[in-house]
Amino acid sequence: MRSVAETRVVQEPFGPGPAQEPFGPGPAQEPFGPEHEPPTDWIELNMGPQHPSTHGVLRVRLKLDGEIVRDADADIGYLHTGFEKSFEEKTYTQGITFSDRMDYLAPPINNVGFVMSVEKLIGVEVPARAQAIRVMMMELARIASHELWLGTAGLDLGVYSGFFYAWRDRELVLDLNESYSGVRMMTSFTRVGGVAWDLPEGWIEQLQRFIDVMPGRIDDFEAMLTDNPIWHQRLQGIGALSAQEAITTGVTGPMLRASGVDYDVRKAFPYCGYEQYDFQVPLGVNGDCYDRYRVRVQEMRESLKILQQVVDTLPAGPWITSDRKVALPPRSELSKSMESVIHHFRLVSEGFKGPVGDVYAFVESPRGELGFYLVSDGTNKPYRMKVRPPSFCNLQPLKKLVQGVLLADVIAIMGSMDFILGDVDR
Amino acid sequence: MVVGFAIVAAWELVTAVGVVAFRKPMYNALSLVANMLGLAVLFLMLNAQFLFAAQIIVYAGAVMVLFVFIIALMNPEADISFRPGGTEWVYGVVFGVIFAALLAALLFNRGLTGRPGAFTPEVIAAAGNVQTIGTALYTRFLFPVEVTSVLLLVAAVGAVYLAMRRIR
Amino acid sequence: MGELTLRPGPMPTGRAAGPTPLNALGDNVLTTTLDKVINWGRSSAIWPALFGLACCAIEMMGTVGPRHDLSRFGSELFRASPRQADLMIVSGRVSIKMAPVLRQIYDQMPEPKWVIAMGACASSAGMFNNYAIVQSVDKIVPVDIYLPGCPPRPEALIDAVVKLQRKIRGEPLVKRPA
Amino acid sequence: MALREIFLGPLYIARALATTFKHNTKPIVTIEYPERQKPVPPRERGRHILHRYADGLEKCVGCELCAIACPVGCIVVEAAENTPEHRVSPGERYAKRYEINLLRCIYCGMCEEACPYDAITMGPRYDLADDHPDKFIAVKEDMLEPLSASLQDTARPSGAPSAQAVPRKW
Amino acid sequence: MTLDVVVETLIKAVIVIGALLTGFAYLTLFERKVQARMQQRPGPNRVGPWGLLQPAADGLKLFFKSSSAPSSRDRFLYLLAPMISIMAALASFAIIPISGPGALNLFGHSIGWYVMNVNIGVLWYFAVTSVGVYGIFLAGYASNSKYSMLGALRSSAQMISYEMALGLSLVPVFILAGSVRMVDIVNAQHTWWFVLPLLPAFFLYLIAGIAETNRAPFDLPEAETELVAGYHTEYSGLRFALFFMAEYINMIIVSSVATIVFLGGWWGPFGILPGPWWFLVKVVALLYVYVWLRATLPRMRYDRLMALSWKSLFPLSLAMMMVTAVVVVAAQGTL
Amino acid sequence: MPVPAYTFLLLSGAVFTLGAIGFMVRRNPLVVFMCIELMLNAVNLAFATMSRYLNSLDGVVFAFLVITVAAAEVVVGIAIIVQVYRAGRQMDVDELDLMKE
Amino acid sequence: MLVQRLGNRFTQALRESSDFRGDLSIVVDPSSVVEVARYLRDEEGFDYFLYATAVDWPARDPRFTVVWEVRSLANKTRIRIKTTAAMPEPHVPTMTEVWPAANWHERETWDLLGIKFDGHPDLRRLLMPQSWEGHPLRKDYVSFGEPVIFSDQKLEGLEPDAIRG
Repeated sequence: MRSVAETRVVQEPFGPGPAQEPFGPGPAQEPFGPEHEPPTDWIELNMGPQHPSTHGVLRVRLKLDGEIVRDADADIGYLHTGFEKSFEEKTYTQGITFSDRMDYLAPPINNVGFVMSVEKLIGVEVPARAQAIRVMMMELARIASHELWLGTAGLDLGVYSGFFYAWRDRELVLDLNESYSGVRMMTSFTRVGGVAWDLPEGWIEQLQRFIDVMPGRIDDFEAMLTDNPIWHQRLQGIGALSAQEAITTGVTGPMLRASGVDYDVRKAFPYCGYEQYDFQVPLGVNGDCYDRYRVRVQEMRESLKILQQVVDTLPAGPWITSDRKVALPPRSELSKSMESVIHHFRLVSEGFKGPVGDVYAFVESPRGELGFYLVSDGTNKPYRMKVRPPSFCNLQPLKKLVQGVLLADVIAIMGSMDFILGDVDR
Repeated sequence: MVVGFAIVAAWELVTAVGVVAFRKPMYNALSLVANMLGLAVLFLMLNAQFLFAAQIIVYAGAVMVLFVFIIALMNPEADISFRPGGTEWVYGVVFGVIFAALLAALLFNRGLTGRPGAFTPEVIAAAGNVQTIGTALYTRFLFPVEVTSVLLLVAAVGAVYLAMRRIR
Repeated sequence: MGELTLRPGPMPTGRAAGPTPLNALGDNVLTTTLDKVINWGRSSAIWPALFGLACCAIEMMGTVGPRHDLSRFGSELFRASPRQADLMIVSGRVSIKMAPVLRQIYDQMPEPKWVIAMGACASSAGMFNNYAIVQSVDKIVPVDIYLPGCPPRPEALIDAVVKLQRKIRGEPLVKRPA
Repeated sequence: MALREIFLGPLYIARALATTFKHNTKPIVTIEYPERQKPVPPRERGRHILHRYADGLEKCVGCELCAIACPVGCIVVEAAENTPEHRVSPGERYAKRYEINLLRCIYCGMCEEACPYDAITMGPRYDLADDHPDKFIAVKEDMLEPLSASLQDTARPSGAPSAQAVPRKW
Repeated sequence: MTLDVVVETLIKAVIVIGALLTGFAYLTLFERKVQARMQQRPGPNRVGPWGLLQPAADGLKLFFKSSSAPSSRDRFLYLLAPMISIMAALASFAIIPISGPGALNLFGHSIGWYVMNVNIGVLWYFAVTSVGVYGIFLAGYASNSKYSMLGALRSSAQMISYEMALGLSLVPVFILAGSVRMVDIVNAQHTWWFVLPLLPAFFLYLIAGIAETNRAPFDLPEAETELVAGYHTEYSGLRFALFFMAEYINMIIVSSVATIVFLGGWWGPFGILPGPWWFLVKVVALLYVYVWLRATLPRMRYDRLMALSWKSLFPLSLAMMMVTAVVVVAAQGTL
Repeated sequence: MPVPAYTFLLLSGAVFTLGAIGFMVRRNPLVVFMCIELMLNAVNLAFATMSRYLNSLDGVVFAFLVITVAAAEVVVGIAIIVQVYRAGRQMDVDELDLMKE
Repeated sequence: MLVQRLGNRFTQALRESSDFRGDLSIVVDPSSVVEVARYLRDEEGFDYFLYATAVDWPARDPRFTVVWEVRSLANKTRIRIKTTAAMPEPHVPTMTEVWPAANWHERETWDLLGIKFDGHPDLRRLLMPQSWEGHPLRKDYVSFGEPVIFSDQKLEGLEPDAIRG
């Protein structure tokens, strides 16, 4: 079986050759960047693709002057998965499963973003209960994602226990995911026009317990870190972006808000009924790593507030649209109505078609604005699906942020960016 | 005792040759470290325990680490101009032999003379080696100690100034 | 300098522990007992390489987390340096760009070493049947344990580790119900 | 700032230490997996189960909708006609060959949703690790409910699962 | 030096080395267990009862692990470095008296509770640790890898800097005890432990000692997230185990010295326990602090670490020294 | 059986001679420096020997002062070498003639 | 209206505009796309860059549609700027001088679709290895890995006993 890949891979040499660096693909032949002709006593340090602090397989090549970083070049693509090509080969419904795996820290939000683009293209109304379920899943995902960020960014800076506490709390979210959708992470819970299932019995009570227990857990974190002088030393004033720079470099999400730009998709362009809920958008002042930490912690508390409001106002009713052109008929109808059976067969085997056109739909992921640019040529598959990944945009200013800082600060800065390589590389 | 001395003396000579003859500066430096450790053992044999500690802490632990640091950082190539068969060797060895001969002649002709002092090993052991030397340093040798400390201060300031980077 | 060649099928996996000098002595009682002891030691102290790729890496972290606690098996010491690791958990999809790096890391690990292909992507490319992904990691490194799931639950990873321990000790992997 | 850190810093560090120390008194949250197991929710998406009717006939009619719906393409179904002598399912046809490559499968549940007869559902089992890729090609007999257990209808209607748990089979 | 003294010292050395190696092994387990408990999980518990055989399994595995090393290494130094590390670590324990005050009478010999009672006392400890720097530095240098080299540079600079503070923080104790011999210092604490009058010095010593052993929050040389594994990145198998061993033994030694110098060594209140047990209890308590700090605190940044040493600890210990001297002289009434 | 003072002094002389040879032969400034240290060490040995055999403390104290002075000297010397190396990447004492101009 | 203002100002360059599902998009002539972009940034306040990409229409000529989308944070509006690029060497001007954030997005577009951005400061491959041939997101690029293995093509014909357990 010859694959396309097989013919292409052979160029890059590897192996236990005379290369001095243990973790890079051999000697660096590639040009470093456009402009630099560095002084000779700078050393080039190759961080990654396998390096504990790159949160995956990012490779950063650093020019070091002693311990001071003079230049950096992020080499991404070590997790390039070809999502955009894969989307083109699958129907809209099948595509939902792909959207999970992009930003694997917040799959529900990806699911929602993906189906929102399809819904916008074909113009489907989503029932209120489905919207509320989506909001709950998304906010849970946001909390889980920020928890994991807190754990790993802390671990990068040496907070060992924080990682474990974060995982203890994240498991609660995963339990909720699991009892709702049957899996811990890759929920694939949305369908075009709603969600796949209604909430199971007892789920709301489970969620309520989570909402009750969580503030104390966040307090524990804050007791450990927020005022800790070592934590201050590591984060304050490191990797600062001013508001103007943040906009120019195109960063998004907590990074943008830490710089003081009041932009949150949930507030600016409410979707899924976010306008009904009362919550604040936490803002930073200095745009440094510490502000990013504060913003994320505060966002977790705000998410809990939203969750409480959704629980209190959860509407009854259907959880998926009754439009038989896009949504599967209920199982109970299959045995009764021939029409339903035909719809079922058509939808499963062919899917539905969208009109010709292109739309851009976007949601607020834990990392910022996650957008899906969908081009349709009228068939049952996306003609082109471009994802605007927030991590990609947040990673872009890395070069600018790390110039002139110490090697140890690179870790703090990369940690504070909260990029997910699956999201960056797609 | 004699056996111990013979071993250490041989060690001293071998490592001293190593300091002179290795081509990689790192090995020179490490030979010197080994030499100093051996010397410290000799000090121990001479009942100078404080000197033993000082030798290791200051020389092996600080000064030579500095050397090793610099060598590792600058990573100078092995001495290219230094060849085992060069003419320097002839001059060097000839001078060295003459010098050694002179020293030996001096030593054997004059003999060791001197008036024994009061600090026999028993006296030192009674008061404690460190205590005895401390007392001596801060009473009889106070002036040299002060001068040395000023020297150290000047050296520290000078070294910092010399090695300081121009802030870009 | 080796070259990366993608093999059509899985790499042959020999005896898990690899050749030990003791094997050369033949199977008398003493060496087999010693072998058992060594294999016990090896199976009880599997240190994985700190090496996460994609989604499965998150569940791998979850396995270390307090709910599942991989440390019970003595395997929580994730070593950042491959030279100190025994087990490579290929947790996620391996892109073609990553493949040489992965192989290099594998080569840097000292024998005996084991590989768990965690998740559908690592074991068979899963849903990513496309240009960018190495279609199953067993084309670049020999895999000892395949673990399906997308991503597998932490319990499943623990199960894989337990099965790897059995494999190292030379026991059958699947204990059939009586 | 600096003064605050000098005077209050040790206090805050002490508070951090107290926080970790406090956790010594909290219960251990670990579920020791091979012996104990977290109860699997009814919707658990583990290894697939092919169901039978209460009379022992298979539910699958070999319509291949699951194979079409699968985003990975890891299901292959070959249908054959039922005959009066060899009746496997109540419908016209039955699945002569039903295979799932469990290694490729991403356990997304699309097959379960596509099946009009609830013939295939995702089961509770996830301890599937093994040492050769060929061992993961689950054929029909691997996934089919055993006849003895088929007297009660264990299918959960996908889409609206009941709270009743799927009986554990291992 | 008679023959029986030599034999006695050798036997004691063997015992101490054996105890240290066992201590190292169980210290790793202790660390994993204690840390796990703080994180609400059980920690190693499968290998043997309560995981007690875990260190044995680790050791066995590392012992029979083949080694993998970079091809561009400096072969001789690469081999030498871990040996220097472990020898320095083991040698420093020689001066630690674990009990007293009287000697142990066995087979008609009176045997001291120490390998040797040198009259330079604590200076021996400093001398030996300063040699230990070479192990770490050469490991980084010989590996010929940038991560190792950076780790080694950091580590040796850190150790040298903190040695100053470490040494100076002990000077007040020497002033109070009037001796540098370990046994004398402990005996001087018969009524009051020095930790009471010299609390600041104790904290200075503890901070400097943690930094000296490269442990969290000062574990920059092997800061996993920055430098992969620091100076021992390129070491594997048994040689890596030697570094590991040296680090943990150094922890034990720092704790032992603190016990002796500040916590009254084998003296315990009410005399409920025999001397060695008191010693052990105090050392384990200090080791618990080590683990506790590691579980809690973020890692410091390298330049802050050096600044802490030179700008805070060093002047503070000097000041502490002077204050103690003045107070002692004033109390003696000779001022 | 005590070792006679002569042997110590002979050893000291031999080490000193080796240091002197190295000083003359080697060109790398760092190695030259090390040879100087070697000579200083030899002198220290002589000091300590005489101190021991004359039951006096003067030798030990002087050896101690020599160690201190040597430390100071090395610090300054290495700083100079580093500066020179940075300026011209020159590692040969024969070629170092900065002061001439 | 924005489109009118644009139309008045760039009479030649603006080819068409559409408002599909509330998404405003304009198609601009490649030669003046930077000019339009600069106008949008400076006069209309479109300060926040969203993404750049391209769409491959093999049947059309010119074959590629290159898309940039920007947002005005203050006005809460978005605009999609489209232009075209033709084979055999599709190229369009770069937007990096107008919106620096376009840098990586354009590199990615070059990498995956092979659109050259004239004047881009650092146009290297971003995601694929530097030595990769071809541009995977083009429609004529065959993206196929391996077929799923079933029991008729087992690798070594072992009995699947694991799953029966």
